[in-house]
Amino acid sequence: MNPIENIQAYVPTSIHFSDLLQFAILLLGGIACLVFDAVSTKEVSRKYLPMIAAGALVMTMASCFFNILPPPTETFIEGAFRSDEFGQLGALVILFAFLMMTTIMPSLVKKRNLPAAEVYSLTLFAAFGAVLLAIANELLTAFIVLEIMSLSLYVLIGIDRKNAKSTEACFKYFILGAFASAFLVLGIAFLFGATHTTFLTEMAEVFKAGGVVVTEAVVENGVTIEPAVVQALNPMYVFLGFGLLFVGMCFKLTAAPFHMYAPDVYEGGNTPTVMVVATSSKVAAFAFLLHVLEAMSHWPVFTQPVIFVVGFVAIVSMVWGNVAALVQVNFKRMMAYSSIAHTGYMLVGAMVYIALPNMLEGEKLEMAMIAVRQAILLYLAGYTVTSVLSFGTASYIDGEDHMDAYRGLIFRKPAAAIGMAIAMFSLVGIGFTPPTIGFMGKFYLFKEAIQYGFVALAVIAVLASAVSAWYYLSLVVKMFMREVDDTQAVRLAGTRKESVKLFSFDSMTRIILFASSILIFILGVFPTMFISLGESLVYGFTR
Amino acid sequence: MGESIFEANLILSLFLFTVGILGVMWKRNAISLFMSVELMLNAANLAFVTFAFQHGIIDGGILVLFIMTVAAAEAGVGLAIFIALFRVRRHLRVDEHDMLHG
Amino acid sequence: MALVIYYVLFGITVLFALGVLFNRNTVRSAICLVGVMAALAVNYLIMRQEFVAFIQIVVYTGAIMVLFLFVIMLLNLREPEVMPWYLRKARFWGGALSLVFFFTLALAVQVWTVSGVTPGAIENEAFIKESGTPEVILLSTLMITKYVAPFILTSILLLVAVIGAIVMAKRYDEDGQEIISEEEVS
Amino acid sequence: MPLLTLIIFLPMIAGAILALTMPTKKMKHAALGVMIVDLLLVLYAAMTFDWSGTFVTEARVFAETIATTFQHREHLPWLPEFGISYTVGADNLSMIFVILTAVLGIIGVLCSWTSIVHREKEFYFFLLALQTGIMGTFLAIDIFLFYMFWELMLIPLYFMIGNWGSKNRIYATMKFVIYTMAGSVVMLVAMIWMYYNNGAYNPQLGVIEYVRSYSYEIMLQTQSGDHGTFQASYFPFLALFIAFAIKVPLFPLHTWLPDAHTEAPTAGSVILAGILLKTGGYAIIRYCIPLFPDASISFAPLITWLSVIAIIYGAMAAIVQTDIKRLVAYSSVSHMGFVTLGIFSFNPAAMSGAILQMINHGISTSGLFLAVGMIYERRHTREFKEFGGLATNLPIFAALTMVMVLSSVGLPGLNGFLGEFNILLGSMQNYPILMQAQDDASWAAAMGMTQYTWLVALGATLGVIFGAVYLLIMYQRVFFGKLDNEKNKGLTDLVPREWGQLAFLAVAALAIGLFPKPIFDAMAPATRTALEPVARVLQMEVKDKGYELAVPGVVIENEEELLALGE
Repeated sequence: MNPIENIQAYVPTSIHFSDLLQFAILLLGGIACLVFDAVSTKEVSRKYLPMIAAGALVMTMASCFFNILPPPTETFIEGAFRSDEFGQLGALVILFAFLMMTTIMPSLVKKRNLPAAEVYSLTLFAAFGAVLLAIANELLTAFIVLEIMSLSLYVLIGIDRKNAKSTEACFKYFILGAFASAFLVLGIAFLFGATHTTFLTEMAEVFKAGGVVVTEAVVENGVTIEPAVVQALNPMYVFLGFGLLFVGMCFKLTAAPFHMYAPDVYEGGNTPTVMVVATSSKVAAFAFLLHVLEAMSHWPVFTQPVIFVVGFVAIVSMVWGNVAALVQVNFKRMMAYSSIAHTGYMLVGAMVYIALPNMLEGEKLEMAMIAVRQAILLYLAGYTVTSVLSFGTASYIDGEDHMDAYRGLIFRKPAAAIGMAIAMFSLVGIGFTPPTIGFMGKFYLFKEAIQYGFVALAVIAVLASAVSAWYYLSLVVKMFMREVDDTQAVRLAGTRKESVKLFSFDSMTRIILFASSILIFILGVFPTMFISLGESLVYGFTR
Repeated sequence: MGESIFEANLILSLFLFTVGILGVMWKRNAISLFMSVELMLNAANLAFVTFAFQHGIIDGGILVLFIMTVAAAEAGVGLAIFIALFRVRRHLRVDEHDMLHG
Repeated sequence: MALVIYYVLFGITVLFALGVLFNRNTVRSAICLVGVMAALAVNYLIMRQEFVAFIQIVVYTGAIMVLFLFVIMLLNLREPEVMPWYLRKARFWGGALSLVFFFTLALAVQVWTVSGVTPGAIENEAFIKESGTPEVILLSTLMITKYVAPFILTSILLLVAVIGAIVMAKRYDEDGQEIISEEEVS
Repeated sequence: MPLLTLIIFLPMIAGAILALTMPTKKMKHAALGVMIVDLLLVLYAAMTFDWSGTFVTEARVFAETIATTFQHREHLPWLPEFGISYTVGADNLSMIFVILTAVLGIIGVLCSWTSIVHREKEFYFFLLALQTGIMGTFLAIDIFLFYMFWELMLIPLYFMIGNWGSKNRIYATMKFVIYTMAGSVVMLVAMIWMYYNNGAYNPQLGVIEYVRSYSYEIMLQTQSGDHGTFQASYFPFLALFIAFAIKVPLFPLHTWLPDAHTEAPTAGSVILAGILLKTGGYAIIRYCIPLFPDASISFAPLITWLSVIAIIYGAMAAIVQTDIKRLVAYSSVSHMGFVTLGIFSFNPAAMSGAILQMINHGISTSGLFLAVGMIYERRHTREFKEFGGLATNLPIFAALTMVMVLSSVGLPGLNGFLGEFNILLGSMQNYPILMQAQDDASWAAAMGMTQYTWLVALGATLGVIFGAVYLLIMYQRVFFGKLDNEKNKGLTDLVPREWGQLAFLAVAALAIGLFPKPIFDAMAPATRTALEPVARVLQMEVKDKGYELAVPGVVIENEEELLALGE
């Protein structure tokens, strides 16, 4: 059968858009925001749009607790999506940051006079793109949802167009994002050239077989004729494709040495969007990277060089991120470099993930891969919760981003200072701060690395995180141990005095901040709660 | 002629891509920068079509169509961003955009 | 004959690409980009991807590039690039690295394809002739079956792009009200 | 009743509740109350504790799977997938230190009574939380839990030094935290590594059977299969040892200590010197030596030399100080050098000397820090040149400080003497064995570290003499001479709360010095369990060369023969 006949005989099997119903809520919410804005006045829409957006997010999050997506063994919508831990549990993590964003946004919209409808609908569209990217099984679909997410976030970063810094951040984010997209697309092209498909599950089959099976196995007269022609994989195309795709993803993940835009974007962008860029987009991009790696890791030739590359990027990210963060005086820039370092830690997990198929097989391999995915997701969840707490507190107490603005915060807003300190302790992670999610996430991650023999890398990682203690703790020093100095030029954080109505969006912000600081400890002491939630959602029972 | 076109087109694609990278590195005007990115996307399209042609898989054409759409969307947003940037800064010279540094 | 045409085309594409890179005038640079795109369209035609070639002309050359030129004209960006690129060390090394990147890859592609690992070439043309189905029908069939998810999602992407473009490009007064008509930026 | 859990968590939880509910003025009373309740609980635990060591023997004989030597043991699964459990228990070693901690906790509250005037609630909360961390460190017998508590100790101390310290406090606290953390994160890697490589060679099957557990009790039974290689034994030993040695602190890793001690508030210094340094020594005895006997023996020469350098260097550095608190801090380096020297002599006498030395140091150095704190509170300076002749108008203070100084110097009849004497005795006895245990081709031998061992004893003895010199000079400069500084003339003598603390420590010093037997008896089972694995290894190695060594328990019977081996 030639390819043309293949196409003519193509029978669609699984075009059930109901599979994506829970995520379509976000889409409907986004459109509802636009429609509502069109039929109401500015004040009314400013008041109710956040509620619509938050409502859509909460509904989606609630639906994530039910076993809605098909199990990981099945793909859906013609193989374009496949759900695993990152499907529902990852969506929860992603949407958590977006929910926080919608609760902080109203005050920003009011203060900077931003177009409300566009802000909230783009937020929801970005969330939609992110959750779909986390379950994408087809490279082109992944690219398109990545673009949905990215385009929304580009605009949201620069939504305050009267602010030159914000617009400049938006511009830098956009140009580097588009640049990365181009790498991604060429990478996809070469992978397509090598494997003749863009579907990751099919690609995995190709890698397992070591090449493209051109003719099917047929049974003639009781004799099985083996698949006749196996087009050997062209290693050049695979490595070129993977390399370009990896570079593109490194841009999205802000892994060094492709991180140069991150500090500028974090500094210039508005805090809620930066929070989402740092967390949700990273979760989604990591999910996609892991799915690609999973498909490709079945090819033995692939393992060694890619372990080397990913390990190199991980080490560079950890070292560079942490060292550069040491000298920062701007809170958001510091968080940018710290985010680079955190990507580095997670890439250690990704590296273990590639190495697994060469070490284990059968059921053990399955279990080990699930364990590594869970470890990375736990780390991402911890990083998300912690970043939500730190960025959320930063935007809640509303001061300049200069670190000196935080001097003596404990005397002005003790609760905010304690929350920020908890976030900083959790970000330090390993060492010093045991019962926090930051610690447990790193423990899970490095445990996997040590188990499979990457002890030296684990040592580098923990030493890098010991270095990171310096800058996180110096913020704590500023908040707790320095008196307020009247001569300083910065506008202090936490000096805003305004009454907060109960059940307004500001109080919602506080509730989420409080919940995150509690979550940091709960997940820190019982990380298995999170893991087993994922297991029951993904593997517990099938539809 | 398939064989030679195939190779030549892949090399052409890589060449266009490299030119795009160089453009992003060298150009100082935001629009030129973005045009270089478009060039890179075109290079990817060329690679797709070449592979599709070589292996007789029609899917490559579809992928190219989608990528073109994405490029169009990206261009729309990007140019809007440039206009916004121009409004606050009155120019689009990249290396003078240095408010953010640390 | 076809090969000769192809290599002429190859040369034209390369020249136009270099033109994009080295033209200091943004408008000329854009026009060179149009040239590259048109040349690529012809290239697609040679590879018997008529529909893609057509779309390439319509979407890229027709829409995107016009958008570019429109913006360039709108923002009056015809000023030349002032600083010569070769004076900047970072740019020099970046360029050198990129060239190394290109030559390595090109060499690698050459080596791998020549050394017999090339997938067996299947003449696309032959298949199309054989089946008698126009390419457009094949493409559209695939688009609403196998690639239905990207197809649907593309519409959302376009929606996002429209919202984004509007929100970034439209002007607001101090109260955040949209300014419908106003004299152009001086 | 979950006695040990109560002892561990009572201070922190009560502290948190009190900090939220109590009025600021009452916080210190409440904190004192909590500390006293904690001490009472500890004393109850100590009274119901079987000090004789029979528990150990019986457990070894009767237990089928896990030979636990721990009493008041509590066990709760925590993360069972990874073999992590909440297991606490006490043996003789930990009980001794728990009592010390509880006592010094009260002194910590008392000595901050008037010196902490701002943000009192937070201060006492952190003091109580610190108590929790330290108690947990001593009582945890799951190494993951141990790590948790080990790190938990840092946070309160970080805030205590940073908030209530003196001028250079931020630098000191950051240095302290980063230094300690850098060591302990590598320790965690080693612990995870131990978890995955924790197994014993099964001769029947011919394979190493892995036991995935963080439980110390299990690890003690199933040590990693291939000893003496870098991967199996040296890496985890070094990682653990460096983390502990930073806390002790051993010579090249000590630089955080003078800063932290000097800048900390008095309570911080007391707890830091009195207890925190002991966690390092405790952990070496508890984890490094029994779990990695091979590596311990291999690194013993290096560590011994470093200890001697620490003893002499600490003493020399103390001599040149002009700040009293800094002098006491450097004296800590010197004194703790004796501890590591004693531990790595692998000799019951030296080991019990080391444990006693830690207790002594806890008493005498805490006393000295208290004294410095009392002076500082009166004069707000710690420079020598500001003082002189204080004995004339502060007689009680001078007398009590004298006892502390003499205890620290090691005057016979006071506690200090016994510890240092035992260590010197033990280390001199032991050197022939150590040298014999060394493979001739080992790196230690190659570096000449096993030669000139008499220098070790000489150096340590010199350290004792130097110790007498700097402490007595300090005492003489501060208390004797003419009372010529005008500012010192108006100083008042100690109030009962103050001299009560010092007197208590002085009595304790005297009691240990005069009646050491109960303490040595209490320590005996601890030294035995700690040295048993080392003895086993040494015995094997000596046997290979055709000699008999002592039976388990390291009672060396045939000393002449062993001494002859060294020649």
